[in-house]
Amino acid sequence: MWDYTDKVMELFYNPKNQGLLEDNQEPGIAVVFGEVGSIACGDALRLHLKIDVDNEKILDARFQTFGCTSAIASSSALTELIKGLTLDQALKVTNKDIAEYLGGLPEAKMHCSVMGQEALEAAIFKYRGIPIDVHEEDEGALICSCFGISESKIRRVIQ
Amino acid sequence: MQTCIYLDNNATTKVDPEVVEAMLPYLTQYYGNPSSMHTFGGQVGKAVKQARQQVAALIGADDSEIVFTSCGTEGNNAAIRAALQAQPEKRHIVTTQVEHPAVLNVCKQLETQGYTVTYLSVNRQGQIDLDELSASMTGNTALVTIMYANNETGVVFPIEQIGLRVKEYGALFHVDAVQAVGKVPLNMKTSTVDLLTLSGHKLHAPKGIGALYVRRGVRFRPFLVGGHQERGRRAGTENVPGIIGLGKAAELAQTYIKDIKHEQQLRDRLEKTLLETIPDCEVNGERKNRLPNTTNIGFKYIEGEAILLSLNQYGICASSGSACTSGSLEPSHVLRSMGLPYTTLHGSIRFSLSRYTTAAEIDRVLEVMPLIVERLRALSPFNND
Amino acid sequence: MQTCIYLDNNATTKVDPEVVEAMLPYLTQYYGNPSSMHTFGGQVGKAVKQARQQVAALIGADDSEIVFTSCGTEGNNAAIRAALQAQPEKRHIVTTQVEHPAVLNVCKQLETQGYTVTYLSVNRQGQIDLDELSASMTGNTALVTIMYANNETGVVFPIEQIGLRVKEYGALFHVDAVQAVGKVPLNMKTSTVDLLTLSGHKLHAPKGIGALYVRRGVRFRPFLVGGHQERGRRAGTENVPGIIGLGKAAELAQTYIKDIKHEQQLRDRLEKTLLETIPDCEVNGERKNRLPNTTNIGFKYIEGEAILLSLNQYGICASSGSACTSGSLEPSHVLRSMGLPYTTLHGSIRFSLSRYTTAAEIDRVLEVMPLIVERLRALSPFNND
Ligand SMILES: Cc1ncc(COP(=O)(O)O)c(C=O)c1O
Ligand SMILES: Cc1ncc(COP(=O)(O)O)c(C=O)c1O
Ligand code: FES
Ligand code: FES
Repeated sequence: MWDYTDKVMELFYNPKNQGLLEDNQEPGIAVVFGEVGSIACGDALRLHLKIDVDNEKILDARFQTFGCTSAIASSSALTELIKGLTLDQALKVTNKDIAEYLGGLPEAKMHCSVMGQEALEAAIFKYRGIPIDVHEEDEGALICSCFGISESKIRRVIQ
Repeated sequence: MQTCIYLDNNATTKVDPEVVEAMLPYLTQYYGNPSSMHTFGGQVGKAVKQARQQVAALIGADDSEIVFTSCGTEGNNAAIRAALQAQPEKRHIVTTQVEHPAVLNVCKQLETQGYTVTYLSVNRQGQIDLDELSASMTGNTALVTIMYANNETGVVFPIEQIGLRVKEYGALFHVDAVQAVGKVPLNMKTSTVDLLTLSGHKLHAPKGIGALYVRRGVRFRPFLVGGHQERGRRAGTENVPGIIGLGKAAELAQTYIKDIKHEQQLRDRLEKTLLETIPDCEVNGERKNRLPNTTNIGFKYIEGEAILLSLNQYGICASSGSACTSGSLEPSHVLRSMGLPYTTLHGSIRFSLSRYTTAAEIDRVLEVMPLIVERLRALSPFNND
Repeated sequence: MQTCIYLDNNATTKVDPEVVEAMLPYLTQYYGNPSSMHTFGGQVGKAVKQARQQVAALIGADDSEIVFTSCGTEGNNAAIRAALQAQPEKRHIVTTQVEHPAVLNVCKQLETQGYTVTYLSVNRQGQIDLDELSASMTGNTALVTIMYANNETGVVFPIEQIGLRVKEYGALFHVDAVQAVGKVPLNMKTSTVDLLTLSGHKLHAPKGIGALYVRRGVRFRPFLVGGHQERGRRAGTENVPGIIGLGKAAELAQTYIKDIKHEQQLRDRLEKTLLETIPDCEVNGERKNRLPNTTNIGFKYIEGEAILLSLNQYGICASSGSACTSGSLEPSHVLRSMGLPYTTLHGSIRFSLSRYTTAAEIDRVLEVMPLIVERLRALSPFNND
């Protein structure tokens, strides 16, 4: 059995900011979402952001996650961490910050926090219109089967 | 937490209180070594002999055909190695893609040691194709090793039909019956099986004891080498309390098997009602040829670990995949071999009942399971997609 | 017969009542599988972790270096196989002529699989010659496997001196410490030993559980292949009650070792008085470097089995040779390797004491032993030769 912290369990049982954000076409407000994982695989995290266009502040963040306990807790933690940050500040949030917020994750589950970071990057890049270079699923063994995250990818991100 | 609604009996079972009682004297006053020359050890030897008869009786074997082991894994390792040593000139093995790691990983190791292994596929129902079996066999086939019943889905293979085909080619036939013994009546006297593995903790005996059936006449070399215990077929001081416990559990299982309809009715009700009350879920594996205590259900669009931890919050124990692979993050190799879609694969849960399961416990599961699925689906991006 | 004067503790020991007590909850309510994904199993996993720490503490190891096994024999088989797999290019093994069959018979099997084995001789005192060891080693030596203390004579080998020589040649060093653990303080932190075997039932834990110490950094492949239990180093559902029992026994042994002088005094009195009161007998094996609980005495002109059965009549349990060879009629390979004359060889008896041995029990043995020897000698044609 995984050794989850109380914080992980709390956010798993009572996640904050679950769901999606509707785009109500409010002036000066942008709503985007970023996604990691593939529908073909059947696993994903979708991160929704509400952004104040003037100062690039994240006004709200919501998530939809198909994944394990730590994936759900990580997603929820991420939304808590980034609310109120500017996009530039948010881009500095790493999977380590997510794990720290959760009081730690089992080593084998560290990668569950990685996709939080990736979804954030995807959402912000999408908003800014920057193409995301798709990392090849290369050498490494498939570690997170739900999200198709390979070991080498995790190493890249964790380092 | 001290108690729970325990629906994880294919992982391990509660030791029967009568089994504990039978063992206790051998953990306290009768601590002698059964191989010793004195009466104090000798009397222990007699008890071991009786236990051997009890185990033999459960599977219709002769007591000389029973070798005590430390677990199902040891039984599988020993049987496979012995079968190959008995026919050193043959270098081919047939097994299935859905075996337990205690067979699969031995086969994978053997592939690095000059053996060729055929892994028979299974269909969407988890069944093998007997013609694929026959087509895979040659005069070079030393061993066919196929499980009696699958630990994840409960699907039962047609062992005697398989055995007839195996015998046509003169190969040895090993059956991992860890999940079948105690749930399905077996009779080695009228069987084609040469070697059969069982494990105590799956039938209300303690962990740390198992047995291997070795048909009289089958050449056998020990896997654990050393002293001449178990008539030279398994070295190491005998686990006397474990052996006594397994003997008692085997005796109890004989009566118990006759009542297994009750357990099956509970399982059927659980399964039927879950399918009725929860949308987008389905039973994994054939429902006809199946263990009476097992159901494996795929809940689409949600993930198994999240389901398990939610169940755990309600004090309900179940599992996804087998306990010994639960530390790994790979989805079940059994369900993958059956070709399930990824949506179902990740959200599959095994409920395995025992003689201790009550109707009230099943009611409770039926009450909370819809809530859990609903909550997790609400979190999922695929919901309503 | 329910009780006896039990002087056969090198064969197996009484389970400590505190050990039974510690185990009982894990035979009854805490029956979960430690690898399971629910709290019910997880709590068992925590108890297993504590037991691992207790075993590690007894031998000055880190708990990550402890692998639970089913017995000493499995530990020896696993250690030897792992050491060879780690260095597939080296094909030479060094051991001694006086090892337990769980090492000797593995070595004999390896000789049929392309390995060369040097069996170091022992002198009349049962000691090996360090120079013979060094002379036997080459760059091709994969493994030196030597017991800590001999089960028949109690003779202790100079393990650390041996280890220093082993390291000069870059071989791995395995020590069968089944008879030493719990009787002699060990500290793996300052040791040259790479792999060390222990067995629960020799130190007041139950039969069916043992452990293997694997020094951090030593490459290790599992002997039992299957699931990923024991961090992939030993497959098979963990023998939880056994593990908990071994942990408790290890904890108790730590205190107990400090009191072992008491046991040694009883042993010394037994030995001294027997030598004084019975003519034509002698201690087999060096008396200085020896386990505190063991004495092996040769009574000339009479036969061991006859002595044992006579002792048995008085309710006294002792043995000749090891329990796992006692079914065979060969005289002890250990005593033969020491070059004892045939007259002594056949009439040698091992008395092995434990913390439960009392002064009154020793008195009783001292009372009856002269009568037994006298009676049997009166029957012997060699008497007064
Ligand atoms: C020195 C020695 N090694 C190994 C063993 C084997 O241990 P087990 O009987 O637990 O397999 C024994 C005892 O039988 C022994 O005395
Ligand atoms: C089908 C099957 N084979 C083998 C095993 C291994 O048995 P054990 O855990 O007793 O080694 C198990 C259970 O874990 C099993 O379900
Ligand atoms: S996201 Fe949790 S295991 Fe992959
Ligand atoms: S989300 Fe759990 S394995 Fe990927």
